[in-house]
Amino acid sequence: MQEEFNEIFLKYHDIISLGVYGTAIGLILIGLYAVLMKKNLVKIVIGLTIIDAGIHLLFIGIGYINGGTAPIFSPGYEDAAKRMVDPIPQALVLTAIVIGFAVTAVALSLVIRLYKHHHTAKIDQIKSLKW
Amino acid sequence: MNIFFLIILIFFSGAILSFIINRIAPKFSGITTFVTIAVVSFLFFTQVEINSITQFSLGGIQMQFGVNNYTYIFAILVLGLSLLASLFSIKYMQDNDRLGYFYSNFILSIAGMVGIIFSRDFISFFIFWEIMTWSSYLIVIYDGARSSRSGLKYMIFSAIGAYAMLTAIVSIKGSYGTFIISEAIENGAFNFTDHIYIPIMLLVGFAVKAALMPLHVWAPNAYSKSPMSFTAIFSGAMSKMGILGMGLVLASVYSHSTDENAFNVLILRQILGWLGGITAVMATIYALIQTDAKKLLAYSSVAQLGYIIVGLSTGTKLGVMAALFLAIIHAVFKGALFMVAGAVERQVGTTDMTKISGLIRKMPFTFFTALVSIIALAGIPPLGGFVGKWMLYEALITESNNYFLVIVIFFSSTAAFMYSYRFLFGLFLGQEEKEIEHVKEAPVTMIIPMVILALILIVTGVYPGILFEPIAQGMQYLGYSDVNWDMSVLVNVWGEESNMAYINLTIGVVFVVIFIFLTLKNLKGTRYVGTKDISTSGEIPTENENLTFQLDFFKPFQRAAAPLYKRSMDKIWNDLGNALEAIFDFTRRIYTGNGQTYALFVIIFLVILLIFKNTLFTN
Amino acid sequence: MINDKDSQKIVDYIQNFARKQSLFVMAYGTGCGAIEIPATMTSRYDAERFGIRGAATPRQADVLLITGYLATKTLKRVIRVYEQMQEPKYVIGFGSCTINGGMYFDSYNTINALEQYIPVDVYINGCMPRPESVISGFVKLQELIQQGKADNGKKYRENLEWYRTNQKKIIKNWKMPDYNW
Amino acid sequence: MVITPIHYIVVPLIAAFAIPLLSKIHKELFRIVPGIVMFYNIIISFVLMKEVNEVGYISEIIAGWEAPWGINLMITPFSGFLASLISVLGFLIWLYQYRFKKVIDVDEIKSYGILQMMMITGAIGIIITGDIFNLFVFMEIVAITAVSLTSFYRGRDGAEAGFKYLLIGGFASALILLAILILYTQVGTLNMAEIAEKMHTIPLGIKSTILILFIVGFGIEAEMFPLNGWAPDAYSQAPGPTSAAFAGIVVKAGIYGLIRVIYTLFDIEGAFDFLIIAGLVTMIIAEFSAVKQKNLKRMLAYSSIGQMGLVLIAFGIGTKTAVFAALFLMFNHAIIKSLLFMTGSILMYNSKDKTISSIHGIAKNLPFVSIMFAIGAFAIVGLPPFSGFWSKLYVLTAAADKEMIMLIIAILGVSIVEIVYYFRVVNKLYFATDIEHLDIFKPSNNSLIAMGILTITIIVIGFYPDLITGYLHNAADILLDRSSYIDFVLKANVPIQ
Amino acid sequence: MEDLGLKIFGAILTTILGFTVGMTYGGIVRKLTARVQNRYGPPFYQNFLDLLKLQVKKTNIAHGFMGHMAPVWIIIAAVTVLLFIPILNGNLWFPNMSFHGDLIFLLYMMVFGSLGMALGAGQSGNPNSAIGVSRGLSQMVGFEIPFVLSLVALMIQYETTSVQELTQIQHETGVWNAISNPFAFLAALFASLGMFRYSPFDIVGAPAELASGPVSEFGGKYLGTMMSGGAIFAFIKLTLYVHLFLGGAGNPDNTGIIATLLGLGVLLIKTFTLYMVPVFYGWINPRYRTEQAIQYFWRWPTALGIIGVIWAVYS
Repeated sequence: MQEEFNEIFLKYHDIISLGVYGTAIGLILIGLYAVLMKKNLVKIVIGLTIIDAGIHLLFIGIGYINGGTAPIFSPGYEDAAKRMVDPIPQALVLTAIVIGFAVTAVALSLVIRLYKHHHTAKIDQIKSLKW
Repeated sequence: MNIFFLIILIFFSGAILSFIINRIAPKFSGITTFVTIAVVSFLFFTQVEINSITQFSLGGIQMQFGVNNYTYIFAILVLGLSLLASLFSIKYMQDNDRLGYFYSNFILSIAGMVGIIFSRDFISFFIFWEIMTWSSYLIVIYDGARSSRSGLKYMIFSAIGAYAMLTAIVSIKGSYGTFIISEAIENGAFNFTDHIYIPIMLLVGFAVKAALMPLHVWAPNAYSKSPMSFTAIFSGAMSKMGILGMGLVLASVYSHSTDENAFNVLILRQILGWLGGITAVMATIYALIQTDAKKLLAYSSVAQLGYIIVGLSTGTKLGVMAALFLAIIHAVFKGALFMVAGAVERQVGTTDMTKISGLIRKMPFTFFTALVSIIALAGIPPLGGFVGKWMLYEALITESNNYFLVIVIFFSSTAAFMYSYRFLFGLFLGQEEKEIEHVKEAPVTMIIPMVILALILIVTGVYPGILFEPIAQGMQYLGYSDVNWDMSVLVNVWGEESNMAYINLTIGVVFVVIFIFLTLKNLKGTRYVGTKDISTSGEIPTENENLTFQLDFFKPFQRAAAPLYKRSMDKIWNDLGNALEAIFDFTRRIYTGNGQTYALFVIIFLVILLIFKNTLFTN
Repeated sequence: MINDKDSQKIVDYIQNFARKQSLFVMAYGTGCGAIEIPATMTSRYDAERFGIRGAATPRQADVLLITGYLATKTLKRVIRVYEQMQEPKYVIGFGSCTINGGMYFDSYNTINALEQYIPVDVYINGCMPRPESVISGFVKLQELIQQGKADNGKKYRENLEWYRTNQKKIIKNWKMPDYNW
Repeated sequence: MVITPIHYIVVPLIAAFAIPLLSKIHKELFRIVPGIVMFYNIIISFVLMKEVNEVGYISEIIAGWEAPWGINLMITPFSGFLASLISVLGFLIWLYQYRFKKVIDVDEIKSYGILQMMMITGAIGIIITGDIFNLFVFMEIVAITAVSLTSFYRGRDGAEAGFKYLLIGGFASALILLAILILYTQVGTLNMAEIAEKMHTIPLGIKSTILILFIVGFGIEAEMFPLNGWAPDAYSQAPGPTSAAFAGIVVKAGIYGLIRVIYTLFDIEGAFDFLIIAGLVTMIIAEFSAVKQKNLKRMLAYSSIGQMGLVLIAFGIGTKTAVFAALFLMFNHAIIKSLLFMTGSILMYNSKDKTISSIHGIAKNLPFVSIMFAIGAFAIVGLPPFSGFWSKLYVLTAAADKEMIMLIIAILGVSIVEIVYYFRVVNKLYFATDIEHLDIFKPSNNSLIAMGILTITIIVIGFYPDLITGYLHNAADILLDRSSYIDFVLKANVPIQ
Repeated sequence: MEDLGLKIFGAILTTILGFTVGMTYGGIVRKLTARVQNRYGPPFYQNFLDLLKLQVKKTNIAHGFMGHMAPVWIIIAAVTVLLFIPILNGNLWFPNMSFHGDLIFLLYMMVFGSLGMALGAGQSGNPNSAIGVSRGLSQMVGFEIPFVLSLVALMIQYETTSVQELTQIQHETGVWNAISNPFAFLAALFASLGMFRYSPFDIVGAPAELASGPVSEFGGKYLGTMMSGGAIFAFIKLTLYVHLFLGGAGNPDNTGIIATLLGLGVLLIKTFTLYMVPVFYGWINPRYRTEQAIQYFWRWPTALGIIGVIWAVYS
């Protein structure tokens, strides 16, 4: 896995900073940890949100060009076509954020309902459906 | 319209019709069935030309319909028996509910059998095979609580067989490029050299229906739990579909036997023969400890099928002929016997031999049928059963040199006397208990088919040549070229001739002379007494005293043959089933119910794939 | 020809000879007399040389041998056995008890005279009769058979009502099946 | 009005917004309008299917941007087939749930029909889109609506199943998003045709990583083992019509994603073998697990997973016959499993403790439902003359052509297991007992009609499979022709013949 | 068939011969038994007297149709089987209906009579009869195994299934099968113990235990008819054994009166000798239980039979 990321890095090494990727991947891993290890439903939902956030950050990072501008042709930015930030990832992220919001909303509503019925928020105690 | 499609159409519309008619007038459901089968029989025997082929395509698969001399034998068997059974069924099923369910499945199962008979490609063969299977399954579970488990067992074993068959069929398509049976044989699908598993898988498939040894455990229950009018067909005709297939496959395997595969063929022959023999023995010894007449007959069916398979396994002229002859005779007498059991069940309410006895005076015609059929079953001259057994022994001794198998078969057939007698004694002889006082003879529509079958047995016994004719022709189709039997003269490999008509004539003359003489003599001064009038050391039996010896009838034999009873196949299969269930129970525990675990699965799966991606995926 | 009187005689003679020479005995060991039967049958006295042989069931038996006193309960069984036998059938009363009750003449539960209940052909008296007497009784029976005088089954059938009345006096709860001869 | 693929998406969306307004006119419109939309979908589907069968591909450009730059909607015979299947099923499911007491009684806010409609729209969207990110969006629509429908009943189990679905579904969306992200960095486009064209430029390592991410992402929706933990819960807890929709529609969309990715986007060797193995494992474990289930719907869910395994196997074999067989299987699975869920749900509503054993002999009270369930069971285990037999036969034939004898034996062995648990249920249905089933929940007539249509389809196709085999053969051929897809979108919009 | 008349005459002659010899042997055995027990014993013709007496019984009872049929059935079976057995090898006066492959036929036909008896016994409703039948059938399964094994051995050895031919071969080679295949002979001999149902294998009739087993309810004419059938069967079994193992009797080349009588003499001597085997065995043995009897046959006799078959294959 490292090699591929290295290649990505090489391609974009001049325009992005390691920090963005580091943060993004860090976020994803933190989110994964929360989802897989934490027992509390709310924490799991938070973990999912963090994963989403990490991926969104990664998206933004990929689209970003060092010193890039918005892809808008306005006076003073005639060279925008050359050094503009790729707009598509941003558009995608926007969509993804909306979706993520919806998912979180539904998830939290379910958490509430689960808590109401089970009187607990521990995921390993909510196992009435199994096998 | 093509005659074959017409027949199928009639069958299916008959099935639907009988279902609908049951909603309107339940009485006519059975008559509809009878008429349907009668019409089809009429069409089949008048309109179908032997060796004509109809080609068509369904679902992109080439299919062929047609009847040849070999399948014609089975057509006679199936249609004849089902006609009689459906006639029998009208009164037998009269008082039951859900008749529409019963009769539509009844017709469908016969449609399946007839379809099998005229299918000349594997796919339509398989389709009809499965139609036959599930419709018969539905009839087995017709009785609800009592038969549910047997039905499931039947279906599972049928599925094992059917899928083994399907494996072979698609392998033939894959390896030899055709679904047409004759082409497959030509292309060498049954050469037994390259794809040995193809004929073996097919044989396994057929063996299930023919209730061969390790796969027979469904049969006793399924036979005894379904309504008797159907069991007559079930055991009489449907099991013969397995024989049909086995005969076809074995004949092709044997005829392609060369030096290369000689050893394989020899092994196959021995294994099949011994399996048949062991089936016969085990089924027989289990038959004779049964107390339910239906179950006894069911085990007996399995045993008889064992003989037939032994005959087929020899692959010799006489052996195959014996098998086919026995197949027909078995269909007739077992059909008759199950009808007898059905008649008794209907008139008395039970077939438990510990509860009833002494029906001979109440149901004389039924007894007559039972007696004739039992004589045929036991293989006692002069009825047809003997001719078949005689050929079988001759084949084993003279042609296939399988001497010890003879002993096994003979043991089984001697022990068959025991359960034959048990059946007759249990139902018809012995004390006339008070419970059966009200019992009357079965209605005439039940008597007619039974008596017809009994008469067929007598006729075929005296003139087995009637059956040799079609069988010889059928065997020519299978590749036994010089089968040309005269009426009733049998020849074995040692060149010895036996004239069955001669034997039977002698027996007949002796019979008539002595019978007339002694009957006249003995009748004089004879007083007929009731069954309570027996010498019981001067004691007078009270009304409630049970003087009939019914329980543990063959206890001494059971003790003597205890090792044979120790480990039954049922138990082995049960153990296997339990082991499988444990596995099933284990697998479902993978789904722990914890959402987090599932999430973990996803991540682990992802990681594993990423680790092994280079071995998994290449450009 | 067979209706011819002379030839009938010959036929009768032969038949009676066979009957006489082949006596299947249903030994009803009612009383103490039963002990004498084995002695009669075995090597020392060897009744088989007269064609006398035990029969297992009344159906096969020719001779009903009542050995000794007959309790009222047993009478029922004896009657049934007797009625189940095939004609011609003979009865031998064995020992004094069958004749007049013997030492049990005043017992409340034995019958005194067997003749009252089933027809008896030959009595062998004594208490107990020795095997010699038994054999001589059988020889007497054989003589009767040869003369054609011993067919008491017919007598029983004809006088059934009389016998029944006597029997019913002893057997209070009469539950015997009716034999429709 | 010319019917174009965009109607699939626009009409339901408009309807979804319009329904609350329309319902001011009459309350019943809440329930009727989705039906009308669904029916309109059928019309679209059949028109398009007929057209696409002749021309090969139909592409619609949205918002005037040409294909590589804008979003295009692609109808191939494969997707056309699936779209019509989903439309028809969607309509039948609507017909089934219209007046379905168990839904109406709960449905205070009357959102059920709309959610159902949106789920179906999302599924169709997945199938007809030509843009990979668009596909992701539709998938999320499906996921959210599906979760809502799963937890439709306010009980604790519904919520639990919904949460599990959401959790795993969240993973799916994250992984697919990640895959799209990496893909985008490599080829710089989101159009599937263009991605496919440029696929050979990506280094193998990255390519397989992307593929794995896609496989896991779509595999979750396609119920691949071990990603299918959510499925049994969701299936068993969702309302009856939704279960049917899951089996018939949602899963199909997941499979479509997987197949489109593997067959069209990627040109990787070994993916096919992977599909066979994954399918086999999925099938075996699911069918094994199904045997000892007590809840009928849960059993059907496992069975559904098993069937999906078989579909994956068929796609994995990868020959023309196999793909054709896979399509046929999907068709059969959609109609048969929907029928089974429809009938099974009714049976389960009648079971007091939600177990199979408590519906002994219910055939007496529910004759039609029982017989339809039996026919469905017969069909799904592949008994002729029902349609299930043919698909199984074609799969086996495809396997036999490659001489994969062990695979054949495995498939058939598992089929025996299938027979065991299905026939156990059929036995129970026709089990004569004295138990009186009081308070029977009987399906309304429209439900019966919906189920009857499916049953008749099963029988008719069983007797005469040629009705659809021609179209499916064509679809299979074109699905396998990867380059024509690329050429059609990118070069001249010339339909290939 | 120009010799049809001769055949019918021969058939009647055969029947009379079989009946007479069977009955006489029975009588002789009774006499001998008596002598062994130090008794005087009945005359050797006692059996005839018994039979005559039974036949002239004035009343007979039957328990129904099967009870009526049973003795008839036995006689029919006996006569039929007798007709298919070569009494004297190739003799005109005893024209057997023997045909090729009749060994199997005989095996089955011999059971025919038993079945008839069993049915008659069954209808009588006497539990003793049923128990007797049960025992008889069980025992039959026991002794048939060694018996059939020995027959199979013979069939393999000479590649024929015809009794006539087996006799002829022995006649030509001059070597009895008892010598050429002693194991098969021994097996058959052991089987014969069960076949003749003398003690210790008299479990069917079992005097003093089951009344008289299957015949409990038969008397008079019926019993008589059964007795004659049994006598013929005894003769049948003996003759069959003699022809199969002991070289048979009669000279096919010489069918004159004297040769015929001589042949008959030989036959009688051989059969009587053979008959003494089960009788002797019975004198010194008490009765077995049924399962003991069955197991008896399944042990050594069966082993001998198997050795006999192997011997036949490899000799």
